[in-house]
Amino acid sequence: MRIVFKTNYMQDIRPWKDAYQLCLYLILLAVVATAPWWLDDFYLGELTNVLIWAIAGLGLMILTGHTGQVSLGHAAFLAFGCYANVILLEAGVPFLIAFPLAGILTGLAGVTVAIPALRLHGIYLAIFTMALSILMDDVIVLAEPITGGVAGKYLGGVEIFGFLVDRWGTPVQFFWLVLSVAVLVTLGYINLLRAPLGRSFIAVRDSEVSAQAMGVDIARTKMISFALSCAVSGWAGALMGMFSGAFNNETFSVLISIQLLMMIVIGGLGSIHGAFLGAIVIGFLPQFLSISKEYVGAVFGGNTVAIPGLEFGIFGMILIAFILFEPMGLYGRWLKIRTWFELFPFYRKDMFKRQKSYLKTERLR
Amino acid sequence: MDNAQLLISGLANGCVYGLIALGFVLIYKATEAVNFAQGDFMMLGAFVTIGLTNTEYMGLPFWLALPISLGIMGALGYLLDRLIIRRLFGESQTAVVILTIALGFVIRFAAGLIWGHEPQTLQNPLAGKEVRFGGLVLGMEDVAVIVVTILLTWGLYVFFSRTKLGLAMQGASQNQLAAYYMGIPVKRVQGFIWALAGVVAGIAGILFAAKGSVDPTTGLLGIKAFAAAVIGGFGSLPGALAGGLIVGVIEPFASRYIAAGYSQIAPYALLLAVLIFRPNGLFSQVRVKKV
Amino acid sequence: MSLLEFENVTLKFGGLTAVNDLSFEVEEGEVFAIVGPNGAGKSTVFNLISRFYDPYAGKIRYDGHDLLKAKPSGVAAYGVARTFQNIELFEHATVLQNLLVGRHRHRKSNMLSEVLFLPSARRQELENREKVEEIIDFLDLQAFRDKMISGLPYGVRKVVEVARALATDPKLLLLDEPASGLSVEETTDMRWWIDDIRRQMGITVLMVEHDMGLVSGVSDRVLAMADGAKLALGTPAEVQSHPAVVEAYLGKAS
Amino acid sequence: MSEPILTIRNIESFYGPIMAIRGVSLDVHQGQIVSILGANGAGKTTLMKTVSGVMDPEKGKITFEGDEIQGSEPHKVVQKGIVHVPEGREVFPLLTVDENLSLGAYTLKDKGQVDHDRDLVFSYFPILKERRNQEAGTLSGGQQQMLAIGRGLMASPKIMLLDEPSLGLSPLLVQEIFGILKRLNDEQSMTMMLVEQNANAALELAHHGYVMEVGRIVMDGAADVLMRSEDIQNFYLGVQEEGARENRRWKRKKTWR
Amino acid sequence: QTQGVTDDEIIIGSVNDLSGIFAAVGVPATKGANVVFDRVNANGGVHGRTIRYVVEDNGYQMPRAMQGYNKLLNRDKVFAMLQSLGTPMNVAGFKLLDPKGIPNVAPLSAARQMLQEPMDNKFTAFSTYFDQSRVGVKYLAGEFGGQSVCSMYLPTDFGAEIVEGTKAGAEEAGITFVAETTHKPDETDFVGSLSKLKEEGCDIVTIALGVRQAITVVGTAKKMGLTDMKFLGTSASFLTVVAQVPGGVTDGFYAAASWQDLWSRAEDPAPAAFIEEYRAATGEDPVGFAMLGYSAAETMIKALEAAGPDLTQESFIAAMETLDYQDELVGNHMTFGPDDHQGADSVYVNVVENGAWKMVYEE
Ligand SMILES: Nc1ncnc2c1ncn2[C@@H]1O[C@H](COP(=O)(O)OP(=O)(O)OP(=O)(O)O)[C@@H](O)[C@H]1O
Ligand SMILES: Nc1ncnc2c1ncn2[C@@H]1O[C@H](COP(=O)(O)OP(=O)(O)OP(=O)(O)O)[C@@H](O)[C@H]1O
Ligand SMILES: CC(C)C[C@H](N)C(=O)O
Ligand SMILES: [Mg+2]
Ligand SMILES: [Mg+2]
Repeated sequence: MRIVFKTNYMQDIRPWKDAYQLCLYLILLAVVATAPWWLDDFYLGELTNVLIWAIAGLGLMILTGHTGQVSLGHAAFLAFGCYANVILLEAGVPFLIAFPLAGILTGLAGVTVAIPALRLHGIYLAIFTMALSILMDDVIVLAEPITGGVAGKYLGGVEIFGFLVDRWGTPVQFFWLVLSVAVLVTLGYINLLRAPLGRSFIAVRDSEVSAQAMGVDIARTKMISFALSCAVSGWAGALMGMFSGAFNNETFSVLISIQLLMMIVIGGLGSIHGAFLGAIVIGFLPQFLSISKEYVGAVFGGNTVAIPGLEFGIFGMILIAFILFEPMGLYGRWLKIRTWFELFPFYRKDMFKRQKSYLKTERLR
Repeated sequence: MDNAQLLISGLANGCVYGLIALGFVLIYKATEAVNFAQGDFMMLGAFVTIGLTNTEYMGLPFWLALPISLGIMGALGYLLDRLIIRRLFGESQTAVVILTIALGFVIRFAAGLIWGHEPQTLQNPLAGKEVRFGGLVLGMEDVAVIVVTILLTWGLYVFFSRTKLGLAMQGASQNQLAAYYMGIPVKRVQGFIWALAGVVAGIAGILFAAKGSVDPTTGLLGIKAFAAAVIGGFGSLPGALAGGLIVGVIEPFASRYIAAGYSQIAPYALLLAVLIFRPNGLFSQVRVKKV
Repeated sequence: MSLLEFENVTLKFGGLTAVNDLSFEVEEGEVFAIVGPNGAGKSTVFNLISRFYDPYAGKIRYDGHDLLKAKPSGVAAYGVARTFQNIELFEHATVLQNLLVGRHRHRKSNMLSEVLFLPSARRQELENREKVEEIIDFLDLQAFRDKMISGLPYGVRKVVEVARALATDPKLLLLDEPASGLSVEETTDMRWWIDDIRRQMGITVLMVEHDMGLVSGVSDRVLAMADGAKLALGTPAEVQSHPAVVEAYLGKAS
Repeated sequence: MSEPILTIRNIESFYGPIMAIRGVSLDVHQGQIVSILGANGAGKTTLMKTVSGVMDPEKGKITFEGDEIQGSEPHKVVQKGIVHVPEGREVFPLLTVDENLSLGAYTLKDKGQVDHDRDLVFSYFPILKERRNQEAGTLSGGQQQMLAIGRGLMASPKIMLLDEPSLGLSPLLVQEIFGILKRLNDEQSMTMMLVEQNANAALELAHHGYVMEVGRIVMDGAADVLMRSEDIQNFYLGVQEEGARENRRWKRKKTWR
Repeated sequence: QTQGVTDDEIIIGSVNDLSGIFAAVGVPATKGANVVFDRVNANGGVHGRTIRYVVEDNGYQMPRAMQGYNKLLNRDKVFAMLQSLGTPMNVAGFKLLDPKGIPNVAPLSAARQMLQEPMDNKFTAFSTYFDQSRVGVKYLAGEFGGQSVCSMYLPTDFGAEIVEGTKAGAEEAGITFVAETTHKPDETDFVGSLSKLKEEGCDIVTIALGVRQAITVVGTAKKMGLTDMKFLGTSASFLTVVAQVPGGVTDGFYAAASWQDLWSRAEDPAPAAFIEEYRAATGEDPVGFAMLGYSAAETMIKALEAAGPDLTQESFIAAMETLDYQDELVGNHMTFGPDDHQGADSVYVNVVENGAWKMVYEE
C-alpha cells in the first residue's frame, strides 16, 4: 500500500494525491487521445458518443450527485443547448462563439427553471423536472419556426480555425473536439469540488439546516448548481446534436432524461469517475449488446432478430444486475478493487461485506 | 350536457390513473421507495388476465380468471421484493428507483415475448354494456372502474390508519432501524406491501384492459399516474385518487377546449402549477425538520 | 449595548406556546447558559436566533441589528454560529470538509475564479485550511481529520459540531447541549475548551446545557426557563438555589 | 450464581474494514443490571447493536436463554424479549406519540396489557400524555428521549438494552429515570444492560460493571468494587476532578488501552 | 470493393422498431423478411452470396436509431438498408446513407420525404401517406356526402404528412377542413377530442395515431354515439389486429392503404402460398405487415438477382430501376424507373366489416 506523507497543505488542495496518481491519469488521457490511431471509425464514433454522454453525466452529477437535487428532466437542457447551438450557427455565429454561448444560455435557462424549483425536494423535484422534459418535447414541436418542429434540424460540419469538424466527414477531428470539451469540463469540475462553492453544494445536499446555519444561502447555491449543471448539459446537448447530425423533438425525449439519471446512479453518485463509468455502461452497452447478438446468433444459429426487443430486455437485466451488484455505483466497486490490490495480500475476506444498513425518512427537511 | 359527459368519462379515466397512483403511494408509504415499474405492473396484470381469459389463450371463465390473475400478480410482486428489491435493503432509494426503471424494460420485453406487440382487449362480461341516464352514456366498465377505485382507496386508507400492520408499515418507512427495534419484521412487511401493490396493479390492469386495449407499451401510462400521485401529495392514499381524478378530468376538458398541440400540455402544466404553489402536493406529507 | 437582546419574544406552534414573552440580554464576552426542564423552549430560542422560525411577537436584536430582518443564511454573516442538539453534520463528507464549509462566510472568490482555480482562489483555500487546522489542533481532532462523519461515534460528532461552528470565526457561539453524550472526562475537556473559546478567542458563548457541573463551572450568568418563560436569571449559584428552579428542574437531591 | 441469561463470547464486529469490537465477552444474569462504561468511540453502542441483531458480528457467539442469537434478524431478537432503547432516540418522527407507543408494543397481543403499559408510561412521563397527539418529530430532544424509553417499556421485555437513556434529560428527570429503572429491576426483576456517560448514577444502580476501551473490555467487576477503583474514579466518575484539574489542564493518561 | 458485399455474403441492414410503440409493425415485418432470406439462403443465396439481414432495434427513439445507423454503416458495413422504420428516423438516417450512396429500400414509412433529394439511392414500395389520405378523404366525401373533414394525429412528420394529405383531399373534393387535434403516444382517452370534433361538425376524421390509440378512438366514438362520423386511417392503421378487435368495436373503420389485405384474400393463390410458407417457417399466422416485409424482401432479392454477380451500388440501383413486375401477394403492380423510385402508386380504401378488412375502392 502506498502511503503518502503529507508535508504541505497544497497536497490536499491539488487534485492529485501524488505524482504516481497524476501519471496514471496522464497516461489514461494519452491513451484516449491517441484513440484515432488504434480504433477504427466505428469504435471511434462509439468512444465519442461515450464521451458526450459522460459530459452530460457530469452536468447532471453536479446537480444530483453533489447538490442532491434529483433531476429527471435533463434532456430538456440537452435539447436547449443543442438547438441554441444550431440556431446560433445558422445565424452565422462562428462555432467558437456559438458553442460556449449555447452552454451559457442553457445555464440561464436552468436558473429560470431553478427559481420555481427551489422549494422542491426529492421526488417532487424529480417529477417537476420530468414534466419539464415532457413539455420541452411539446415546446419544440410548437416552436416550429425556430426549431424546425417535428421535421427537425440538420447540422453538417463546423469550422474551427479553418479545420472542418464533422462527425461523419472528419470523425477524428470531431473526436478531438469532444475530448477537449470533456477534459475542460472535468478540470473545471475538479476545481469546483476543491473550492468553497463545491463544498457548499455538498453541504446543501447533506443538511440544508446546518448549511444555512453556516451561512450558505440555500436558494442561491441551488440556483448556481442549476446554472452550472445546465450549462454543462447544454454543451453536451450541442455535441449530441452534432454527433447525430439530425435531430428533432424525439431526440431529447424524456427517456433520455431517465437514462441520464440511470447513468450517474450506476456510475456512482457524487463522483466524477462515476459519470464516466456510467457513460460507458449506458452509452455503449446497447451497442455492445447488438454486436454480441451476432456472436450469440452464430453460436445458436437462426437469424439475427431471434427475439424482438431482446436487447432492451437484456439491457434492463444488466442494469438490474449492476444495481444489485453495487448499489453505490461502479465507482464504489472500483475503489474496492483498488483497495484490494493495494492491500494485497492483507485484505480480509469480509472487508467489503456490507454491514446491515437502515434508512430513515426523507420526508423531513 | 356535453360537459357532464366529459366530466364523467374524465372521472372514469382518472380512476385508472388513481389506481396506478395508489400502487405508487402504497409502496412509498410503506418503504419510501418509488416503484417506477408500477405502470408496467399494470400492463402485466392486464396481460396475465387476458392470457387466462381470452379464448385464443386459456379461455377460462372471467370470474375464475379474476382471482387467479390477482393471485399471480400478488405473487409476482412478492417475488420481486423477495428476490431483488430486498437485496437493496438499507441502500439509497435512488438505487431502487433506477432498478425499477430497468425492471420496466424487462417487463415490457417479457410481455412482448409472451403476448406479442399487438394491442389486445380483455374479453369480459361487462364488454359493450352501458348505463344511460339522461343523455349521458357511461360504459359498464367505467362504472366498474369508479366503484372499484373508490372502494379500494377507502379500504387501503383504513388499513393504513387503523390497523397495527398499517401503522407498522408507516413506522418502517420513517425509520427502518427503529422499526426493527420495535420487533417489526421490516423486510417481511415490505414483501407484503409489494405483493399488495402487485394486486392493486392487477386490478388496475384488468379494469384498464376491459375499458380499452393493451400492448406492452401501455405501462408508459405510469408516468402520468406518477404525476397524479405527486399532485395528490406523494404518500397520501386519498391524495393519489384525487390527483388521478384531477389529471383524468383535465384531459378531456383540455382537448375539448384548448387548441390542438397545446391540449396535451395541460396535465403537466397543471402539475407544475400545483408544485409551484404547493411544493409537496395537495395532501402534503412532508414536514420541516425540527432541530 | 448588549450583544444579543431578546425583547418580549413569543413563539407559538399551533396552540402551544413554546416561547412565552421572553426577554434577556447576553453581554459581549460572557458565557451565558440557559437551563430548564425538557421542552422549556431552550432549543427554540436558538432556532429563533438562527431565523428558522419567525417569532409571533417581540424583537431580537444582535449587535445593534434587527436580527429579524436577516435571512437564515445571513445570521452566520453577522458572526453567529451554532451547534445542534441532535447533531446536524454533513454526513457524507470528511471532518475536514465539514470544517471548511464553516469557512463559507469568509468566501471572497467567485464562481469563475473557483472553476478556473485562479491563484486568488488557491490563496484563499490555503488560508481557510490554516484556520481550520488551528481549530483541529485546539479541539484535538487530528485523528479524525480525514474520516467520514457517518463513521464517527456520537461523542466525536459533538466535538466536530463545535469545531465547525468555530471555523466560521464567530462573535457569538450558540452551543446546544455541548456535553450531552460526553463522558465525564470529555465534559471536563469541553469545559476548558469553552473557557478558552471565551478567554483566548474572545467569543461570546450562549449555551444550553443540562450538566450543572459544566454550567456552574464556566458560565457567568444562567437563565432558567420553564414553559417558554423566564424562571430565574442570575449567577450559577443564585439560579441553582432558586426554589422554583430546584422544584422544576434540578430536583431535591442536587 | 445462576446461569447467565445473556452471554456474549468473543464477539468481533466490523464496519467494513474497521474493527469496532475486538473480542468482547460478558455475562448478564437474570435480574441483574449490568453497566458498561467507556469513552466515546469505545464500541459500547456497537456492542449493543450487535446484541440486538442490528449489526452482524463476524466472530463470536451470543446466547440468550440458551439460544444462539448472533446475526439473527433484529425482530426475532425482540420477539425473544430483548428490547433495545437506542442511542439518539430514533423515534418515528411523523407518527404521534401515541402511535409511537403502540408500535413499541408491536410484539404484544394482549390489548389489556398494552393499555395498562401505556398508562404506566404516561404516569412516568406525564408530558407524553399531554402531548399524545403531537407528532414525535416535533417533540423537544428530551421529550423524544422520554418517548424512546417509554416505547421500550411498552414491549414488556425480559431484558432491556439502554444506550445512554439519560441523554439530554434534565437533572430532575435523570434522577427519575434512574429511579424508574431501579423500580423496574426491584419490582419486576427486569434485567438490564446499561450504557451511560453518567457513570456515577449508572454504577450506583448496577450490580456489575464493565469498562470498554477501543473495542475491548479492559476491566470488570462488581459495581461497588469498580466505584472504589481509583482509575474509575478519575476517568469515569469525575471524583476529585473538580479540585484536581482546577489548576492543571493536562490529563492523566489511562493506564489501559 | 463495394461495402457490404463479399464473395459469399451480402449484408443488408435495417433500423427497425422491435420494442417501441410501433413494434406491432416492425416485428412482423422483420419476421416476414427473414422468411424470404432464410429460404433464399437455404437455396444457395443470390449469385452464390448468402444474405445477412442485420436488424437494429431503435425502440422508436432517435438517439438509438442514430446509434443503429452508425453500427450498420461503420461496423457491419451494410450494402443496403431495407425496411427501416419510422419517418423521423429514416430522414435522419439519410444524413449518413446519402454521402456513402447506400440504397434505402422500402422503408416502413410512407412519408413523401422517403424520396427526398438526392433521390437516386432511395426506393419506396408504395404510395405516400399524403396520397392515401387524400384519396381516402375524397372517396368518403363522395360516398357519404360529408362536408367537413378533420384530423387526429401524432405531432410527428408522420402526422404532418397525413394532415397535409387530408387537406389536399378536402380541397379536391370541394369540402372544408375544419379542425384538428394532436395526441401524444401515451394518450389513452379521446372523449374530449371527440366532443370537440363533434362540436366542430366533422363528418370525416382522418387518423394518424398509434395502433392502440386508433382502436380506442373508434371505440370511444361508438360509445359516444357518433355513428355518423367516418374515421379513416392510412397504411399505419391497416393492421390485421385492428380489424379483429372483439365485439365489432372497429366495424366501419376505414383505412386507405397502398396494398391489399392479406386475410380477405387468403383463398387466392399467392396469399395462400405465403400463409402456408410463413406458417411452416415460423409456426404462427402471418399478419398484414408480415406480408409486407415478405414482399419487400422479395423486391430486394429480385433487384439483387437482376444486378448480376458483379454487385455494386451502381449495378444495384440500375437493377432496381429496371424492376417491373406484378406482386400478386400484396396485389400491386410494382414498377421502378430512373425517374420513378416508387414501386406502386395505387391506393386502396378498405373498411372493417365483421372483423375483417374489405376493399371498397381502388385508385
Ligand atoms: N415544530 C414544532 N411543532 C410543535 N411543537 C414544537 C415544535 N418544535 C418544538 N415544539 C414544542 O415546543 C416546546 C419547546 O421545545 P424545545 O425543543 O425548544 O425544548 P428544549 O427546551 O430544547 O427541550 P430539551 O431540553 O428537551 O431539548 C416543546 O414542548 C416542543 O414539543
Ligand atoms: N457507521 C460506522 N462506520 C464506520 N465506523 C464506525 C461506524 N460507527 C461507529 N464506527 C466506529 O466504531 C467505533 C465504536 O463506535 P461506537 O459508536 O460503538 O462507540 P461508543 O462507545 O458508543 O461511543 P459514544 O460514547 O460516543 O457513543 C468508533 O471508533 C467509530 O469510529
Ligand atoms: C408504418 C408506420 C409504423 C410508420 C410510422 N408511423 C412512421 O411513419 O413514423
Ligand atoms: Mg433542546
Ligand atoms: Mg454510543
